Amino acid sequence: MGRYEIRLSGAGGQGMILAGIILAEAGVMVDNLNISQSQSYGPESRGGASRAEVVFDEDQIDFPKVIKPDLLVCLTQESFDQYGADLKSYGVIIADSGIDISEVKPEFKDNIYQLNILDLAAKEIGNEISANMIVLGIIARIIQTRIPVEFIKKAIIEKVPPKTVDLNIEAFELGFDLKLDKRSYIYGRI
Amino acid sequence: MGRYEIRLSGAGGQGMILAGIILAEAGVMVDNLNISQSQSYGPESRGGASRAEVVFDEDQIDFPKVIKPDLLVCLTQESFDQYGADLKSYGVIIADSGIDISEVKPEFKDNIYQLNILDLAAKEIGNEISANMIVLGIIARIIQTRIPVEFIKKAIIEKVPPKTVDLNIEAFELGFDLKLDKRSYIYGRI
Amino acid sequence: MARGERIQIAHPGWCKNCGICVSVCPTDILITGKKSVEILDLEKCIGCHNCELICPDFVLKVVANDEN
Amino acid sequence: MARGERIQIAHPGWCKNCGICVSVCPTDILITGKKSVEILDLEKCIGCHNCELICPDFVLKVVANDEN
Amino acid sequence: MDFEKYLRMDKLPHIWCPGCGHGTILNSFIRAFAESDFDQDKTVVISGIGCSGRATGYLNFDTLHTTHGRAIAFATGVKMANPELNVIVMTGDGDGSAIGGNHLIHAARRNIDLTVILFNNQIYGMTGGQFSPMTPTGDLASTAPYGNIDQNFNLAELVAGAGGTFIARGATFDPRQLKKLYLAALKHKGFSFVESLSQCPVSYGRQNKAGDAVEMLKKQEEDTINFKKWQQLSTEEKKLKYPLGILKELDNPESEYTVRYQKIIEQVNNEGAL
Amino acid sequence: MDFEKYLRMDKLPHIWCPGCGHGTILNSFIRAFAESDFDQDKTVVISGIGCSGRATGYLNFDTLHTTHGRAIAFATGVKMANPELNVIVMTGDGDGSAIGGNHLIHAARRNIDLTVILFNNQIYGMTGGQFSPMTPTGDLASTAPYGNIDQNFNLAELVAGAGGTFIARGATFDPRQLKKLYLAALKHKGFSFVESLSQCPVSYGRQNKAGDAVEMLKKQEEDTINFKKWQQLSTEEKKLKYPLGILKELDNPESEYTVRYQKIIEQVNNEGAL
Amino acid sequence: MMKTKIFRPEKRAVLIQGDQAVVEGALAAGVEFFAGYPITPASEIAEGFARELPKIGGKFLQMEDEIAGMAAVVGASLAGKKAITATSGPGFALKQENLGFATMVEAPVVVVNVQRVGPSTGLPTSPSQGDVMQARWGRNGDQEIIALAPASVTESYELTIKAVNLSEKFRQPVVLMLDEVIGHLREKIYLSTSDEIEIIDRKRPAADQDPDQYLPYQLTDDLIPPMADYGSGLKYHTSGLFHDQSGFPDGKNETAKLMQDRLHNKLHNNLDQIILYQKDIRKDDRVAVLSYGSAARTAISAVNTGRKDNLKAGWFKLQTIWPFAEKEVAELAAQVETIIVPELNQGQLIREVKRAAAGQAKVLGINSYAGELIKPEEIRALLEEVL
Amino acid sequence: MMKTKIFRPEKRAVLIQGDQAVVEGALAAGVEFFAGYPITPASEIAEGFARELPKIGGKFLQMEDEIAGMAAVVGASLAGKKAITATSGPGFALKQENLGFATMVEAPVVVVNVQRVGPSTGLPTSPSQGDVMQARWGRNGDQEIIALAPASVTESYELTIKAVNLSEKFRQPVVLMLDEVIGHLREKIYLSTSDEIEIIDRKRPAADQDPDQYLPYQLTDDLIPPMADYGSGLKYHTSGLFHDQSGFPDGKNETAKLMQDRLHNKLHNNLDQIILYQKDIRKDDRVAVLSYGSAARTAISAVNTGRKDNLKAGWFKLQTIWPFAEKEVAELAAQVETIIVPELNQGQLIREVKRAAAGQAKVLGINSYAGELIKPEEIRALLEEVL
Ligand SMILES: Cc1ncc(C[n+]2csc(CCOP(=O)(O)OP(=O)(O)O)c2C)c(N)n1
Ligand SMILES: Cc1ncc(C[n+]2csc(CCOP(=O)(O)OP(=O)(O)O)c2C)c(N)n1
Ligand code: SF4
Ligand code: SF4
Ligand code: SF4
Ligand code: SF4
Ligand code: SF4
Ligand code: SF4
Ligand SMILES: [Mg+2]
Ligand SMILES: [Mg+2]
Repeated sequence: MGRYEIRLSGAGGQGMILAGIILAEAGVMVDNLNISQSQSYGPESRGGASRAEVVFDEDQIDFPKVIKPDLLVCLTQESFDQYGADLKSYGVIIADSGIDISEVKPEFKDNIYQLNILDLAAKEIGNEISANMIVLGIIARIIQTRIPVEFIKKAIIEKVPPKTVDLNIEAFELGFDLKLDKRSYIYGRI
Repeated sequence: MGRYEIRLSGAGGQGMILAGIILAEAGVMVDNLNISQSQSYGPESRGGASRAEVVFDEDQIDFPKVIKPDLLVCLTQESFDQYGADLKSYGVIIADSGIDISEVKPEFKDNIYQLNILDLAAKEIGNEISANMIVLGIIARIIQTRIPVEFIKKAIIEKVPPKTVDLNIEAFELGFDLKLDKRSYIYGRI
Repeated sequence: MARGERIQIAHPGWCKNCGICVSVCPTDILITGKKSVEILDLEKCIGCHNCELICPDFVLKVVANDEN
Repeated sequence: MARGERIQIAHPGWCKNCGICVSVCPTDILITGKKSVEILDLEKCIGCHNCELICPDFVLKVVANDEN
Repeated sequence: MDFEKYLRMDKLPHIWCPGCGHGTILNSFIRAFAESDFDQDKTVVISGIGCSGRATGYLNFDTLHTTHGRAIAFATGVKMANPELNVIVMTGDGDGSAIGGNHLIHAARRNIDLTVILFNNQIYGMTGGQFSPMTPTGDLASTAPYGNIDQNFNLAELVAGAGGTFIARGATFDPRQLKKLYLAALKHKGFSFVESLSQCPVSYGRQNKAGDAVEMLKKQEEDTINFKKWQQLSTEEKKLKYPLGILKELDNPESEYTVRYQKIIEQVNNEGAL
Repeated sequence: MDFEKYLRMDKLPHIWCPGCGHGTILNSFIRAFAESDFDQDKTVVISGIGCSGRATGYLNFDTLHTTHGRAIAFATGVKMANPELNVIVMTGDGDGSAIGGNHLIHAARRNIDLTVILFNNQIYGMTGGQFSPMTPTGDLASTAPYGNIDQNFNLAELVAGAGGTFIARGATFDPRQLKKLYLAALKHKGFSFVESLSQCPVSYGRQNKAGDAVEMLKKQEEDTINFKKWQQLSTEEKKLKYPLGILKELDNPESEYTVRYQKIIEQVNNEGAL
Repeated sequence: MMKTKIFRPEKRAVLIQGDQAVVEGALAAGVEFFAGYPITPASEIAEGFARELPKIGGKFLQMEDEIAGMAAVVGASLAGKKAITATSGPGFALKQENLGFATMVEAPVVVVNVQRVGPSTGLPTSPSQGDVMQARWGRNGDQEIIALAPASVTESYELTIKAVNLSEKFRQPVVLMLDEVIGHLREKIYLSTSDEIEIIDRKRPAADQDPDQYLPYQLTDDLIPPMADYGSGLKYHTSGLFHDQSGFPDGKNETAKLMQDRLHNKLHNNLDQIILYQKDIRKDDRVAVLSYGSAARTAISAVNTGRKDNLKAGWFKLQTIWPFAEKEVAELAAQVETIIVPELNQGQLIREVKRAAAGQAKVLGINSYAGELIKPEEIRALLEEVL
Repeated sequence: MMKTKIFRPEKRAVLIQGDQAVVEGALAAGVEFFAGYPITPASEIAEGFARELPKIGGKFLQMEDEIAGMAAVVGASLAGKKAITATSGPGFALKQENLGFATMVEAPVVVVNVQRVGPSTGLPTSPSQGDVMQARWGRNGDQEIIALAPASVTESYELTIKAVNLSEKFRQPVVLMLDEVIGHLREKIYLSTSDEIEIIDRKRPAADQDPDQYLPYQLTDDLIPPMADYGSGLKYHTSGLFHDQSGFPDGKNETAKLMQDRLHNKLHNNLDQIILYQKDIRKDDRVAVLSYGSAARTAISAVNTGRKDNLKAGWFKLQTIWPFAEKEVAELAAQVETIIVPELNQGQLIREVKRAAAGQAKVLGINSYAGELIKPEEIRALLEEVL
């Protein structure tokens, strides 16, 4: 238990902010869990990198933004380059397979996990913008001891347009089922 | 020598402010004499009492307004009632004859001098608004050791509308010739 | 403009002697006085309200004859 | 609209793929592509400038044939 | 007329100069109000800063003397907060058309039910005779010592261009018409605007050697013409005279702003009920 | 055309959204400028805040990106300080007609030689889709979730009512006309104003389900009509269409503000010489 | 009149942004009127009111500019409604003249300023606490303002209610100073039920008040004159000029003096009700981190983690930044050796802290003024340095 | 370009008001542009420029409001002219947003504020020093302003010249804070001859500056970038957003930080040139009366007459009120036991004095805030009390 920090990073339009909000909404459903969710607006209001953060804790959340993430998601090279060096020692990086992670800090070599998120979204779901739901699925598995999976599903259902619920849940499940367990510490200290 | 303070008070429209400015302009012509001239704007911009002040000194003038007048002119009852109690012990009050001065402070009884300024203006000059020039004449005589009479005349000529110069000078002379000498201390400590 | 109505200097203290009423009186019975407006000949007033309506200082009032 | 002039994707990097040029081309030779506009058949371009003038992103330029 | 009811008698005489037209405007206004059906207790009069701004101090209503140029914006808040109130704005030509010009055109655009009476003495009276957006070109002003080069607004056209639905112009030389215009403006449901030509014998008159109030009123009469007659003039002649009267009147109470807002409230609450 | 000369190439691509009409306005503007006789080095372009305000950043002139709504006031200072400069203002419908409305009408009144290009996308684009004084009644906006009850300005009428001497309206669907209008506006000696209809597929379009830029342009074409043709319509029909073209043009260079001021300078100095 | 139009039967956890929490708080406190002009990062407040107010029959007005927005809320307040406006720095500058007017006519209104980095347009989407002094001194003249600064979404909600209440209680404009981080941050908060909320309505004249005797600026014992709604038949005058008890200006210096003093004292006699703060200073703490708004989040985080390593540090969080908590800070300065003041500006409230400390404690600033939050480690570093 | 258009062959004594002295000073310093909006008690300044500027081919503009007036002078400044505007408190509030813009784009302009009593419309024809803090803090964001406060008509003249010079030298708006008394007071003053006046013109790029290399916000050693007139062919961009050396905004925090620091340091590295004061403190003086503007006239009067009765008192008069003379006041506090600060407000600059004194000396205020000058006897009484 304790403070847990998630940073979701990608390009504008990849839905990272929505994913952050959904995680936070799910957290709200957990009794006595505090949530702070924020996002960065880039220098310009349009385009560029996009970043969402979720912090949760049973205690009061003092500093509301991520200090050092427990869990970092990077969907683009740019976001990996920018944020990939900042992680708790026992933290987890989920990076899209398209990213060149060769420059990862040596101490994080074992914390990083590459998944073909964007590809799966495009091919399995047939829709690149469901990448964020796959990400949510991955995260849901990692944090399930803190935020029940159903809450996240419920939050998805509430937040996405009614017509797209099925597709989104499908993507979520896909993410959830992705095997992460080959390195068990991947769950970090959730 | 030293600091000398004049306060001119009357009703709006009696030209007290112009008189103050003329005195100050005359003072400017005296080498090494410093001048501060100010006026009060009543609570409303129009009507009511009007007050002009002139301070001169060979030294620097620190406080620019009258602290306690050496010379106080009152043309109306209202102005007398308001300002008549504030005077240096050796100061002079010039009050129009129309004013009831019975309530004057006992210690100023001997400092006050009543002259029929408004009447003279109306009757001798045929113009009530030349009262201010009569006042200037009276003052000119009092302060002539500090500001030469010609300077005041010169200032009048510069400041009044060209067409009215003669009339104004006439009024000035009339004021200048009014006898004040029956009590010699009237000149105060100019 | 009933003949039974005539002008009244209802608030003489407010008059500023501007002369506007004088200029609009069709019967020329108003004049500016020493300090304020004066009525030359009340009898001639036709109660036309001209002066009352234009006076900027609410000085004048056309009233029934018996009020005057 | 000299036949000796044809469209050029002068600044492909600036194209935002909005499709406006596509909609104003009288010869239907422009299409939105994967990331940016594409020319289907340059030969058919009549150099009418429609697309160049309306493109909000300064991407297109009608140039002399020999510049293309 | 028992005008005392509408005046704060203990505040009179007012501070305006002898012959100031602003008093005549006030005089005409209270007579118009007396003829209207409005409740004195439910009427708010709001002014800005200027000699004209002082009007509210003499009127026996709820009165609000605001900051320079902003009276209409305050009035918009009052009216929207409580549409049952009858809200009147008294503003100067400087107050209403210089610093306050934006609020004027936006209130006209919204067609909010305010009655705006603009005291146009063609000068900044209170501050001592600087030119205003209504000072005619060529006139002298303390900030135009060589003659004003600014071109003045035609306020009726400006407010019409902004969407105002009732626009009139009156003048102090004809208080009977002024009263009628105010009454019509009060009754109009929507934004109404009455430009009221006023004489300022002091801040405007002295600099421009315009004579006393009486002379200025005579000039006013010469410079103006009834709107109906004006319409029959040639284009050239039209430029030489200010038309007086109701210049525009569009009766469409449904388009009034508070009415429109009320509909939104109803719509939202009905939807909620569904 | 060698438009590169007028653009800051290193600042492109611009930050405007795909299909944003503001880019087309800029495109038309530089072509108009290229056809004019003005010196690029003696031209200053001034904008306010908004998506439209970003225009100056891409233009290779002396450019000034000011505060929200005040571009015209800054421009007035620039022009008066140095009348040899050719001064152009680029403003949004919010920037120029909401917060900046007063400066617009006063510049028009003075008839100062500015060329004002107003990017009218009928919305506050930059801040995310709040309604502007140009948003049509009934449209949705983030601050009008139940439909906008405000009535929009007819800016051409407003500026005409204020005294503007050159007034035109163009639209991004017809960049050829836009260019012509800008050129005529640039050449006009006096205050010139070109309302430029622009599409905002993001902040306006999304909320109003207006489709993409292409659809919005189609709608624009439907809603507009050439001014000459519009004049022949009945009063009722007129209300349904926005006329495009030069709507008002009064050629009187002598009445331009800096020219008038110059005369005062000469007059004062000649008097001094007497 | 109903005390509140919002009926909320049960406490409810929601995830909302600080800006939205302001809307919720205002509605809970009985606000029925908003007028303003959009600006980042405060636009969400306007949008929230545009959505919510019609539901309760309230009014949302988007005005032509911030000046008009400020004027309109004062008008609405005088017409009897609880009214609020919201803006950010550049717009706050435009509101100042009429904010001064509100002080002068004693109109209860709330002005929200969601701060971004200035000066000028600055960095519109980045957080700042750069308008702290502007809130106090942005107008001509001396008059005090009440300003509250929430440090969380929950506080945004609670302090909005407080702000409305204080404004009503003291017939006084109240400024609520968020910053971009708090405004846009989403946090889980609990919306109170209707009966949990204390709601204060302005003191109004008695129903049988004789109109001829009504003094809208009466010198009452508590220095707060009862305020009549426009249209209630009392027909009174209000002016931005100094005025006497009747509301009429007379231009006399004595009148102005009386009014200046009353305006000052009505707040300063009640500082205990106005000055809100929280603190955790232990007897043996040698350093206190004094902060407000989003910087307080960093400060408390740094202190709490520092304490785990036995740093003798405590924290003091101001919720009311104006009037400044002179007495409390002077006491603090007497108690600790060093006061650290982290601010998202070049050092604004620290000036007040230094003045109040009057040399009794060392006062050190940590400042971030280019759009980034201060990080806990920065404060930690300084804590270690001074301890 | 001529250094100055005013040619005055001999020193000349004249009787003029403080407001007129501002006009004379500005013309002497090379000002060619005024834009503003009338307001008591500053209207005479506008009127003076309306009369004088056309004579030298300069421009006088009466704008639609104060906001526009401020914008226009910044525009004129960028077009290469020395420009000035004048107002009083309520109008000063309206100018703040664009004053912040001027700071941000580093446009040299002078803003005159002839103070009257606030808040709000207040007492329009009575003197005050109530806008001292507004001058420093009226805007969003931190940026420093230079503010000078003349205490006499002569100083109004001289400090106007200084204000123009400082603004040109530092590419920085400068505020000149008169008050109603000084503005309307007529005093005899000597107008300098042309060659007595030092005139500073802004640093411009070299005539052969390569347009492609021109950086309008270059990080030069002195931190003051050379400024090109519009129309000089260098075609540069200027924005109220934080910008890099090229003038273009990039929204990066580092860029903002760099700029914030440069703006701060270009003044703070040169405080010796900016902070002007006069003093007469004798070794054995135990009390100092620290003052500025019209209050200084009272202060000096009280000290000078007090000394005749052997009071151990001295005076310290600030001509520059912002940036505040921290160092000098700290030194003063170390030297005397008590500092008395008379102000025509409820105590504004005294807050700075207290902060700078940091407990080293007792700091006492004498305050008049209802439209009257402080009288010498009031200070005298306090002097006697503390001595
Ligand atoms: C913000 C602000 N700017 C300027 C002023 C000064 N001021 C007061 S009244 C006024 C002009 C008044 O002119 P107008 O509105 O025409 O009214 P009039 O006095 O002519 O009736 C001005 C400029 C002010 N009080 N506040
Ligand atoms: C004083 C001030 N108020 C508000 C804002 C916020 N703001 C920035 S741009 C804008 C609206 C822009 O709309 P528009 O002028 O129509 O331009 P567009 O983005 O649509 O091109 C607003 C309200 C600001 N920057 N400054
Ligand atoms: S119009 Fe009125 S104020 Fe003027 S003179 Fe006649 S009664 Fe007196
Ligand atoms: S009512 Fe008519 S006739 Fe009688 S005094 Fe007045 S204007 Fe003259
Ligand atoms: S109009 Fe321009 S930006 Fe749009 S698709 Fe065509 S080339 Fe690309
Ligand atoms: S120039 Fe004309 S024909 Fe050629 S691509 Fe463009 S629109 Fe089509
Ligand atoms: S200055 Fe002019 S407008 Fe003001 S009260 Fe006097 S006459 Fe009337
Ligand atoms: S938000 Fe609208 S106006 Fe702004 S850039 Fe995008 S499309 Fe253009
Ligand atoms: Mg006027
Ligand atoms: Mg827009």
